[in-house]
Amino acid sequence: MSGATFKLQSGETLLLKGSNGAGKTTLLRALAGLLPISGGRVLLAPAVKASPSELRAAAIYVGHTDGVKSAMTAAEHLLFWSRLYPGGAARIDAAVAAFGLDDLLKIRTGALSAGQRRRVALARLVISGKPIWLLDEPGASMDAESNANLIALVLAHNARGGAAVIATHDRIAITARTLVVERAPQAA
Amino acid sequence: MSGATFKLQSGETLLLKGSNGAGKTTLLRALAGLLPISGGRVLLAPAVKASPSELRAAAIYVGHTDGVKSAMTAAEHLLFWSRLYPGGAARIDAAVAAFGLDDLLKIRTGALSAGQRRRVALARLVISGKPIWLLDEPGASMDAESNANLIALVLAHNARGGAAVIATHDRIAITARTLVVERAPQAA
Amino acid sequence: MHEFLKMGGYAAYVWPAYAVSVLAIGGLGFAIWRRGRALQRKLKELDDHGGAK
Amino acid sequence: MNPFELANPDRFERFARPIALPVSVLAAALIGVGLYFALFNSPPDYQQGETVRIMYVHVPAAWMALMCYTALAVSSAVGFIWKHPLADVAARSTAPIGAVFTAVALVTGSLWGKPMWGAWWAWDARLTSVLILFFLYLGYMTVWAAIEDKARAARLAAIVAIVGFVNVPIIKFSVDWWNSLHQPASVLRADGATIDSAMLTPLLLMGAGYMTLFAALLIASMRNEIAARRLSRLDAAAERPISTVRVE
Amino acid sequence: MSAFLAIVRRDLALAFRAGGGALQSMTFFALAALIFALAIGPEPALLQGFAAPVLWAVALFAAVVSLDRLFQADFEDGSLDTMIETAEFLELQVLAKALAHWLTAGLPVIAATPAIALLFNLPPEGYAPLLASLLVGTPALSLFGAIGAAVGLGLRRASIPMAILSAPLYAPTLIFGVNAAQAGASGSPEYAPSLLLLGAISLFSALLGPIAGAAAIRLNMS
Amino acid sequence: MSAFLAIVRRDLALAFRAGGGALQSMTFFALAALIFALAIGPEPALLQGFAAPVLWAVALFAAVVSLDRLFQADFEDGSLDTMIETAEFLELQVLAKALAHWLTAGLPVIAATPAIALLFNLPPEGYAPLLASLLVGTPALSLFGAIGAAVGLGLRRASIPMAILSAPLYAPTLIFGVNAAQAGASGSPEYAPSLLLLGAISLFSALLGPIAGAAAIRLNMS
Ligand code: HEM
Ligand SMILES: Nc1ncnc2c1ncn2[C@@H]1O[C@H](COP(=O)(O)OP(=O)(O)OP(=O)(O)O)[C@@H](O)[C@H]1O
Ligand SMILES: Nc1ncnc2c1ncn2[C@@H]1O[C@H](COP(=O)(O)OP(=O)(O)OP(=O)(O)O)[C@@H](O)[C@H]1O
Ligand SMILES: [Mg+2]
Ligand SMILES: [Mg+2]
Repeated sequence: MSGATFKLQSGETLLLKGSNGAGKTTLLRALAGLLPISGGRVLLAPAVKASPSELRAAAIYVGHTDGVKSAMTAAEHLLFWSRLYPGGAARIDAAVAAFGLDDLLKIRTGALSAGQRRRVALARLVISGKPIWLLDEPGASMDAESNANLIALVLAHNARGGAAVIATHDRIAITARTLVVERAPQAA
Repeated sequence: MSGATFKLQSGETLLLKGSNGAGKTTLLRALAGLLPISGGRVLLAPAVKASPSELRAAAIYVGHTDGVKSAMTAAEHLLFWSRLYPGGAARIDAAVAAFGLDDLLKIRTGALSAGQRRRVALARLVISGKPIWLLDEPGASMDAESNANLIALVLAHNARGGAAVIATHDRIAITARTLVVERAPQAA
Repeated sequence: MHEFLKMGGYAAYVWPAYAVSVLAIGGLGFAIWRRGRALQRKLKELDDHGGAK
Repeated sequence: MNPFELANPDRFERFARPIALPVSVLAAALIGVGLYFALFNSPPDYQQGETVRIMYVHVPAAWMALMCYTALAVSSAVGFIWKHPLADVAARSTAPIGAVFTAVALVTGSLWGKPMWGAWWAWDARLTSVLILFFLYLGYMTVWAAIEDKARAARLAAIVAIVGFVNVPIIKFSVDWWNSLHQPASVLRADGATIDSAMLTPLLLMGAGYMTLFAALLIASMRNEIAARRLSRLDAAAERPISTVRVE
Repeated sequence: MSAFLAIVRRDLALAFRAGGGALQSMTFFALAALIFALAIGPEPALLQGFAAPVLWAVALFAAVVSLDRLFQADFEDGSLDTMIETAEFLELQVLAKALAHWLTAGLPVIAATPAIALLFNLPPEGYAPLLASLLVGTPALSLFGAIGAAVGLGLRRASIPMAILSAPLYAPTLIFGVNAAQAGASGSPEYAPSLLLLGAISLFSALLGPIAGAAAIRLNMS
Repeated sequence: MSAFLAIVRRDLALAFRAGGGALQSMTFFALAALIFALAIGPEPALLQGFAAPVLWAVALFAAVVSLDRLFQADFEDGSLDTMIETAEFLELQVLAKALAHWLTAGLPVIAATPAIALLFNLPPEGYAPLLASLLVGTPALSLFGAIGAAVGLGLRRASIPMAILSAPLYAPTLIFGVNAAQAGASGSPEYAPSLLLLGAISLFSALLGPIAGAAAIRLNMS
């Protein structure tokens, strides 16, 4: 992809729009340092070129495939993540509260409903404590309440100086600059 | 779950609303004959009690897990389904047209974007030629255009006398009776 | 000469060994040569049609 | 001259084109003379009889099997560490050649084994590890074939090649470590060759012949590989981005 | 019927995509034989007696190993729903999946057998019986295995592997298979009867497998 | 470090949930050994000699079989992303996964060995060496296997299973393992050195496995 020149200040949220297959997921994964960036560069803070590993350190990506194991309970997931992300243990309760997971903790995520499962996946954001959140369709199959909930969370994150990039199709109640990703005309 | 007494006429669409974990998916799967119905009964046509197998014969369910194999191309999926559903072969072209899959046919679905993959999964509706469509979050991670597209398709299906039950969180442009599923208060 | 071909009764082992060696290695050489020729032809076409350099 | 200067494919082309033909001719000559000695001008072995003539095609092939893999591992390492494009090309071009030599060593070996040991095959450490070596070559080539993105393929394949290298010393010394049916080294050994010079001459001739032949084949297929890459670079479609981003 | 073929064809395709399919289990098989040969050591005399047992054992492993997930993937990604929804006879579909499994796990093993047998220096008269016994016997492995796999779908927490469920069914197949192969090689009169018995087992499995498997799936899906 | 433990613990949990884990490979192992006992036939004299080779072969087998998917599941459901994102040393995480694998595939086999050995009526003096060789040698299998599994992530259409890549590494482990066990049983002086060699191999694998594995994963994820 090309022309991806934009600036993400701390404390702000960017929305990624674009039709299916436009390249939003691809862009997010690149920002997350999970894909190599061929040409073009990503600057962290005042014009420091960021290597994929630096990006990985600063950003957390929650994508379509949510990294939730059907065989494990929500509680087990939170515990696991809290070990992966330094200092995560201290943030478990915050995560549970943020996504109202209290009465889901003991259920195998395989038995959870789509939206409940999604909430478990998103709890990783809080646990990670990373400054940059990269969200791919966070609201998919979550009900209005949980969605509002999530948005509030993102705003709070911004208030704390955290940044976020959200790829989504449904218009959401965040006033933020929007990036439009378009599929370049292909020589079919 | 209880209290699910409702009537679905041919040619009409029902919307299922309800918070996460309310039981929409469960209800749909029951209607699809994929779950046993403990108490309560489903009547097909003038008051005929429908056995799960009869339900399975009349209805098609497309759920959160879409039954799409990353290793196979879209074309291969359509072909496979057309063999499973009697007479499906004749409807392949219609399905491709309905979801604009022409230029995705040759790509491994694993390489497709979330929305594109969803469209492949939904193509099954057209191929099945079943009268009753049971859709669980059909629009998840599809862009506005594809969504409008889908709705048009459902309306056309109704016009042809087909019925549909759609579980969704985002308000969609179908004027239809809405069924609200609520989670019964649990003795936590 | 006939003696030579008999290989002291081991003809059935010696000659196949030589045959295999010649055929396998020779075959490889031939394959490489053919591929080279094909590639050069394609390149030439592209260059003639002013293909990008 | 500094080998790294060859990094530039055009420079390699300039270096390779003139020597390609002479090397091939030299290889042909050496092998021709070697075959003459092997078949007409060397004595039968006092215990192995005429079958010893298999040695002249088996042993050099076996040597090359090991040599090629060593070359493969080394160029892979160079390509992996210094991101040296030509090294990747060399590695990729070496694999098929090595595979063929290995196959020849296997087949001629078992053709020799039937009369000598009374069995086509024995699960002896050396034989088995050569078989594994052959699989390794195949695995290496599969990696190249299975991955579209050639840059990534090169590095993955390099890992395979480098890891697999442990197999080479095992093969070389297997006969000494495990009491094996197989001949211990009688030529390539620290304390000098221990076989009769009448047999050594053709053996060495064939060895040299195979070696130069390898050089010739390698040069040829490296040139092919470079040409192929130029071709794929020439079709412009690959350059266009999939998507564009615009700020609102 | 076309559904039957479609399922077979799809599973074959998937098997080949997911790293190899036939070639996959063939090399796997060769590797296994190699492992045993290496472990047992070079004496050809010893090896000879082992061709039949080892090949049969490996064939069984190849089956057991790949059977665990026979229905799992379809169950998780929801395509099992579609199959149940469209099946007038779920038994047929189970049969189709078992057949596909045999084609990707059983047949390649048989195809590779002569080569491996050569490496074990099996005496010439041993080949026909060995191949015959494998050809007649291995389908039973895939079919019995299907039962275990189907039952296994349900018990997520199950700490007992499905192999155990099918083990009592595998064991006789294996024993008679090896018997037949060895009897044939030694030209003993037992050969014909034990081969017949093996055939009987396979037929039985072709009946029991689909019925029990389908029943188990229906239970687990509801 | 806590990440390391977390990964081990999680993989153990998953292994036990997903139909069996330790028990899985233990029964698999028992089954396999049984098969051989059956196949080889009743002569105790014969059996004795085979305890070590067969047990080692089966141990290797149990490892190979389960290694193929070591990273696959995490790769598909996206949790490998998380692991890469949080890893300061991906090598450590690979080591963790290999360790977990050994705990679920290697250790149970060792635990089951005495019982099986009994079944092969292994002479008393054979037990200690056999167990020692397995204990020292099997970790290498999991670690070498991790390399193949990591490389395999990339190739969707690979027509040769990645076990091949690890084969040259397995072979010496196996050979020296059997050597050690047999030397020990026969009280030959070779015992100590071959056991040491085995240890050296395991150490080497603990170095090579994580490094090569992590490198391969990084490549495949980008
Ligand atoms: C499939 C069977 C065989 C295989 C895979 C095989 C493999 C090899 C290899 C890899 C070498 C090179 C070792 C080195 O460079 O140190 C070699 C050398 C040799 N092989 Fe074989 N071999 C086989 C059968 C035989 C048989 C049956 C004989 C003779 C009875 C034989 C005689 C020799 C001799 C004399 C050498 C030269 C040793 C030296 O001077 O270094 N090989 N073989
Ligand atoms: N290997 C491949 N072969 C062909 N096309 C590919 C391949 N990999 C990615 N693509 C294409 O690149 C695009 C990447 O889409 P991406 O997932 O970034 O879209 P998206 O904006 O996230 O869409 P969605 O909103 O549906 O998630 C898709 O159109 C996909 O088809
Ligand atoms: N085995 C189980 N143990 C505990 N709870 C279960 C089990 N199986 C299902 N449930 C609960 O039953 C409910 C079923 O939810 P269902 O999937 O029908 O919700 P939904 O309305 O589809 O929600 P969503 O909109 O998120 O898809 C969930 O709350 C789930 O937690
Ligand atoms: Mg996307
Ligand atoms: Mg739902």
